Amino acid sequence: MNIGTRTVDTVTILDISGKITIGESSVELRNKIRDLVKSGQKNILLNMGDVSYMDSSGIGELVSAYTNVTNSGGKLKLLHLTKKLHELLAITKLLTVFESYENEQQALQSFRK
Amino acid sequence: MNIGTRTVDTVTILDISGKITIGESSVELRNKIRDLVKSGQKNILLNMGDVSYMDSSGIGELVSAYTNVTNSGGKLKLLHLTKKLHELLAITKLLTVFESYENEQQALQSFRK
Amino acid sequence: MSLRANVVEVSVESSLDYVELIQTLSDNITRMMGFDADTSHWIGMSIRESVVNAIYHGNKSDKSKRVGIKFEIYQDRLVVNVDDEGEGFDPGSIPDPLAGENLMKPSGRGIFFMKSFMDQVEFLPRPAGGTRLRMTKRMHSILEGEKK
Amino acid sequence: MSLRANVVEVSVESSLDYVELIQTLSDNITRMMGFDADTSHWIGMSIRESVVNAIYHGNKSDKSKRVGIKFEIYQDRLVVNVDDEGEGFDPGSIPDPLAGENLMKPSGRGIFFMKSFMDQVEFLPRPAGGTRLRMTKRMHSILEGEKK
Ligand SMILES: Nc1ncnc2c1ncn2[C@@H]1O[C@H](COP(=O)(O)OP(=O)(O)O)[C@@H](O)[C@H]1O
Ligand SMILES: Nc1ncnc2c1ncn2[C@@H]1O[C@H](COP(=O)(O)OP(=O)(O)O)[C@@H](O)[C@H]1O
Repeated sequence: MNIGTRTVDTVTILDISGKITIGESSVELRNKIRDLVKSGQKNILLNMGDVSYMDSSGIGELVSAYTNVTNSGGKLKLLHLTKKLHELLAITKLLTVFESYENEQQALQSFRK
Repeated sequence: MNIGTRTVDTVTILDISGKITIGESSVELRNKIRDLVKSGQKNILLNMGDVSYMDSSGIGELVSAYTNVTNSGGKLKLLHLTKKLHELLAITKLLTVFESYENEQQALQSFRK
Repeated sequence: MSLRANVVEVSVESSLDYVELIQTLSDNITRMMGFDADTSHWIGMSIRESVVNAIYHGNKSDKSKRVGIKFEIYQDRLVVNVDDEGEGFDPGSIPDPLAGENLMKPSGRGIFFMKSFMDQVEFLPRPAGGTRLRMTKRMHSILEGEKK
Repeated sequence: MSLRANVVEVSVESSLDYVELIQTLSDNITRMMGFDADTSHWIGMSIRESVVNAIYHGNKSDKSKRVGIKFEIYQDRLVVNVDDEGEGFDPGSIPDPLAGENLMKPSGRGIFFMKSFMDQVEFLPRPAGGTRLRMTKRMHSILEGEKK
């Protein structure tokens, strides 16, 4: 897995590519989110477009990230769900939990409200 | 395996790509050579640059092709040996049997002599 | 293809090192059998989840214990057995990940995924101890009517 | 890694359909073990040749007969057994493909390739009949001195 970090206005965008699965990649994402929360970042957008594979641990990391950011008063949203991630979130009833966008501009605007 | 056919001057160039291994691909190459020999083609150049995989059957087909073309009074030469094919021909002592070229122009010229 | 199953068996120590290999193997087998790319993906993921469970929950990462994976390849279906040397467990006692109180838990979705993507999932106690997870995926199951 | 080998076993009918799967499996295992890409290629090719021999020469393409492939994965080497249910043969009687009279033969190079690319190749008669081909490839064998 690889995580690129961009900042647009007040939003930190994480461009994630590769696999988010049990083991290293899950831990890496967890640490990244923890660091952002620690440094006071409130608005986090995870770009999932290049995520090639997720397992139940990966889904678990998304849930943890959401909880972590929300509990510290921030917002975590998703961008560019792949068809497979969409399906996993749908069957686990998490699609209603996560705010997600197909368009980066719209996602960024949503944080301004 | 895929075989593209080009003719330059008196030379038929077969651009082979993919695998030449036991089964279909070996048979396909064999039939192609047989048809060219039947139709009176004397000068045949096999472009091996895009051959991704060969096994002992593939090497056997090259030998059969060589014998077939030579016995009918023609010439069969090789172009763009991959590193792996070079190694297989070297250890089987076939490198001295096959005339081979790294450069298409030079290969074509060699048929003119 | 003969009626006797073609069999691919893997026996490895309890380490995540082999999970990728097993999933790639699964992908190769299912594509060779003629499952479409999406179905192959979900089968592979189900197998991945079951192997991870066998390593962590079954064998508790004890490297002296093994995980056995057996692919039985039939003309009309794939049957996969995943065996561990753990203490077994009661599959009936597993919390429902869709229940409100579990929805935001970071774990507990593995077996749910297996059940979602495979046609049949059984947990069988092994005589020697441990669990055998037996999963079946039929081909063209959509054409054959309702999924069980 | 434990001293006990990790084992991947495959048992399939005598059909070329499985040759690609077995070779892909070999590639995945050898890359996971840390062999470089070229070495992995040659190991995979040796295994391919041996499986093709087991199908054609051993089992004579009789689909009721099986080919068994067993990968034993050790820290310092890979051992591969390829079993058929044929009539066995005398490896000493095989013509040398480098001999002048054989150089232009269209076949007879499979075992030669196995011997060229693996560190050890043994043909063992199986008690139940048929042949077990046992091949070993050590890791970093160049560093350990002369190849046997
Ligand atoms: N092979 C196994 N041996 C023992 N317990 C198991 C095994 N597989 C699953 N379990 C139990 O079932 C629970 C649910 O598993 P699962 O749905 O995969 O979610 P998770 O692994 O995220 O907890 C596990 O937490 C564990 O208690
Ligand atoms: N598993 C086997 N059972 C019986 N005979 C075999 C087996 N493997 C190889 N042979 C014999 O050894 C010969 C040489 O095999 P090989 O070097 O692979 O070349 P090829 O398969 O092209 O003939 C075969 O032609 C066959 O007679």
